[in-house]
Amino acid sequence: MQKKIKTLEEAIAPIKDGSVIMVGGFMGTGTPEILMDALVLKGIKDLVIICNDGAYPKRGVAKLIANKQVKTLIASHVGLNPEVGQQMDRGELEVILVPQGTLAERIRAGGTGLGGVLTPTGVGTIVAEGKQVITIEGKEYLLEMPLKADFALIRGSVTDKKGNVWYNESTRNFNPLMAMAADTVIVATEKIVEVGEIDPNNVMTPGIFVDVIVGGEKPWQM
Amino acid sequence: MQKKIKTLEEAIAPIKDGSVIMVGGFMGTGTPEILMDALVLKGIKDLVIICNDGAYPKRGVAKLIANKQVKTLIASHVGLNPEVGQQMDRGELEVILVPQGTLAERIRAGGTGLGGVLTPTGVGTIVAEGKQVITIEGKEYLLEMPLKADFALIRGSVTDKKGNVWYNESTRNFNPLMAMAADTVIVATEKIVEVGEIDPNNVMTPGIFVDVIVGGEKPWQM
Amino acid sequence: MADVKEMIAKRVAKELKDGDVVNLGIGLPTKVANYIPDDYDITFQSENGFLGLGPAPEKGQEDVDLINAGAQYVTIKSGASFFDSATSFGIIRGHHVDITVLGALQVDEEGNLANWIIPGVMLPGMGGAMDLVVGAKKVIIAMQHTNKGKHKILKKCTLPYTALRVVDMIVTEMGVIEVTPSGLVLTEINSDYSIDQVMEATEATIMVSSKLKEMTK
Amino acid sequence: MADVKEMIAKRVAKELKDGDVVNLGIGLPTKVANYIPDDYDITFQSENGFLGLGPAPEKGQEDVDLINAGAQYVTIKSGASFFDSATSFGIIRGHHVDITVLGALQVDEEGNLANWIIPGVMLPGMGGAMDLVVGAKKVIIAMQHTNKGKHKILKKCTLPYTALRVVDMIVTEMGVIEVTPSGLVLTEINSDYSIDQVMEATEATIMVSSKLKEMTK
Repeated sequence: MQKKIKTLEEAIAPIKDGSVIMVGGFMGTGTPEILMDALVLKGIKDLVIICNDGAYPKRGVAKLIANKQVKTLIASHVGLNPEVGQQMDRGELEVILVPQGTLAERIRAGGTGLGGVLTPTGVGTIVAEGKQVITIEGKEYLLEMPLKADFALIRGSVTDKKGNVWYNESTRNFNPLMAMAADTVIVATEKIVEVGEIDPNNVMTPGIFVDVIVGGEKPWQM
Repeated sequence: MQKKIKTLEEAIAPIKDGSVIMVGGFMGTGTPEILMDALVLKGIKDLVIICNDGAYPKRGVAKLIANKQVKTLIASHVGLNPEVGQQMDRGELEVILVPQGTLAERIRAGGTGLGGVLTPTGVGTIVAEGKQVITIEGKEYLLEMPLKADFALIRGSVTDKKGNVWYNESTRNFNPLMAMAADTVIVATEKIVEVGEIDPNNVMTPGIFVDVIVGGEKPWQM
Repeated sequence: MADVKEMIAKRVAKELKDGDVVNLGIGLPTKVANYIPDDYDITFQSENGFLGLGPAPEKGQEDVDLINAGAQYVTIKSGASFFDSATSFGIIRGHHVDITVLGALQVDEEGNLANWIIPGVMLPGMGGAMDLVVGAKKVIIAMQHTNKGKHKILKKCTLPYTALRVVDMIVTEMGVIEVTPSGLVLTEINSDYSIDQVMEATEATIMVSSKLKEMTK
Repeated sequence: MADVKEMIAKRVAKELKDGDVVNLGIGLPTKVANYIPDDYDITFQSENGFLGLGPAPEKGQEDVDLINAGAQYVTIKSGASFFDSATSFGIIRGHHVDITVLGALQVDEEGNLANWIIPGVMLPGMGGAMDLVVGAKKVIIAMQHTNKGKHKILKKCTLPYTALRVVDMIVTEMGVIEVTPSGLVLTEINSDYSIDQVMEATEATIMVSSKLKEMTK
């Protein structure tokens, strides 16, 4: 069996300036904070970040944004992180807003080899600009295209040594979708267990998707 | 709380001649056999059955087919049930073949409000006949449309009284997808437990999808 | 007069039926949960990934893995279930949510909604709002009738749309307005206001229902 | 001569690398699993909904909830995981399966494949085959070179296609053929046959690799 458990430094070594990175989490819950901290320390720049939201100051992807490491943020919501608006106003950060359900579906399409999906969400709004509208049985849909990434940074609650992941409660969110849609998947996990300790029925991300496991992720300290 | 647990007879009462019915299971594994038996007993006809396959004689949907209750079968595989071919030859049964991954995705689209999905599967084959081909970045995809049904007949391994379902091993297959894509969802389950006994993290079909629970489904007797 | 927001929430709560699946937006809509009859089994969805949302935890009892879509610590009720974001929005887009209650910047005569952006001023992002209003079986807007006197119920929205022809009902401190194919219809009025006052506070044309009732407070 | 099917399976097995995710078709391809080196960690997928497919159980030890895509009772290995059919085919279509091994009725010079229907004779349905050959990173056809003397490797398939330009390699009892942009190339030959014999058993034009090797038996 290939050894997937690595140190933080080894794990993020292949991430470079300009990498396209999906980051799991919803307002930070389910975001691998130790990977965020390691990227801040590494200081690489011009990252394209795909994440549900801009989190809030000192949490999740907000750390990368505050450190001016993000060139483009693809997200559904950035309203609770004032730094995003400020950097946008100064022309330092490009933000591409995507409806949350469409973001989820685009990432899923990227991971599952679909060429796109038709969604009624966004028809007749700014979101439709530049997109193909397809009418089916008199109803309009937007053709939304897949999203993929170089890296997915995922937060597991329990991960076995083969990389099977189980997410607790609302930490799941985008994590299992992103784990399927990136070339390299790095899981920072709270608990590492032996193979077989997670009931195969309840595995949420199969180990074949996980390239690297990093231990030491902690419960969020309020 | 609404009472969802019903008798077999009550459960299938609303199913009529001509109903469109999704039936979970893969070669019978994961098919609610007690609902199949009850439908055979009831003897309603002209059913449109959406199921992964035609099963094999005396198992799953094969019981309905043998009893001449099925007008149309939408499936990915019918090769292990000779009765299907015979009824087709006699013009008694219409079979619409759909690639398995496309069948899964079309049912998912039906349940999740997508207008369709683009798949590379089937391009250049018989499956593409009559379908819109959409080219994206030089690659061709078929536009595949959602599938919905009047009823979904599902097999649960463990179901709580609110209708939260957990499926064991390879019985899961199409069941959770179909549970989202039908107007009325009937679960025949092996075990009925109190609400709260299934870990909320591991629920595979949320109770909001389940209209009726029937107990008494047994492990398949080889 | 009772607190305006509480009054609106209380009225919206009457729209919920036993067994409904409901998604409440952030802010005022969240208060609707406080006015559900005890014997009702309402399932609240949290679009970040679960069904069975419960009330806020006691201070010190927070579970850091369990937040709602407004990033607040919450609890779950017995019978809850967790899932990923694609499934969560599949539930929403697939018409499995009976009612969604949201605030609005503007609503217009066609039931068009603007509630996510003020160009040049506020760009928070649409979050799940666009999916919710397109997917939920019934869309209720719960808001104050005007923005400090400035009209919010318009002939035509001037802000960018969240979605077209999606609003079913508007509940404000002045009354209840239903969106019908022939336009907006005032069906209930708060007895503290006259019909003229409602009209004045509304740019859109409003018809008054022949069965106009008094709004409960 | 070793049993032909076993020989083919043994040769196909050499294409698998440690760590690969592999989906084996029903019949001959299933036998490939018997020839994996012990120290290899190969994950077999079963498209009816799991990763970590293991060998057949002892008689009497069958688990009725656990079948493979061929409806046979199987076991799982430690570290397995179960999922629904949409996820299963998401794994397949999303290029997460490294190798799929399937039988064929016909393969042609362009790597087109026909393996699911003989109109008027056999209409079993495509099952997961169309998704597998479109989605897997490498598609290996494992089959006997001819159908009792009738050509199966053709200039152009005459039966309805399973998919276009998807086959990467054909392994038969006569040798190994790779599908390249310039056509079919014989890269290995079973020493029991001459090149002429292979050509004769093949309707398609085959180029012979300058590095032609002897096929292991």
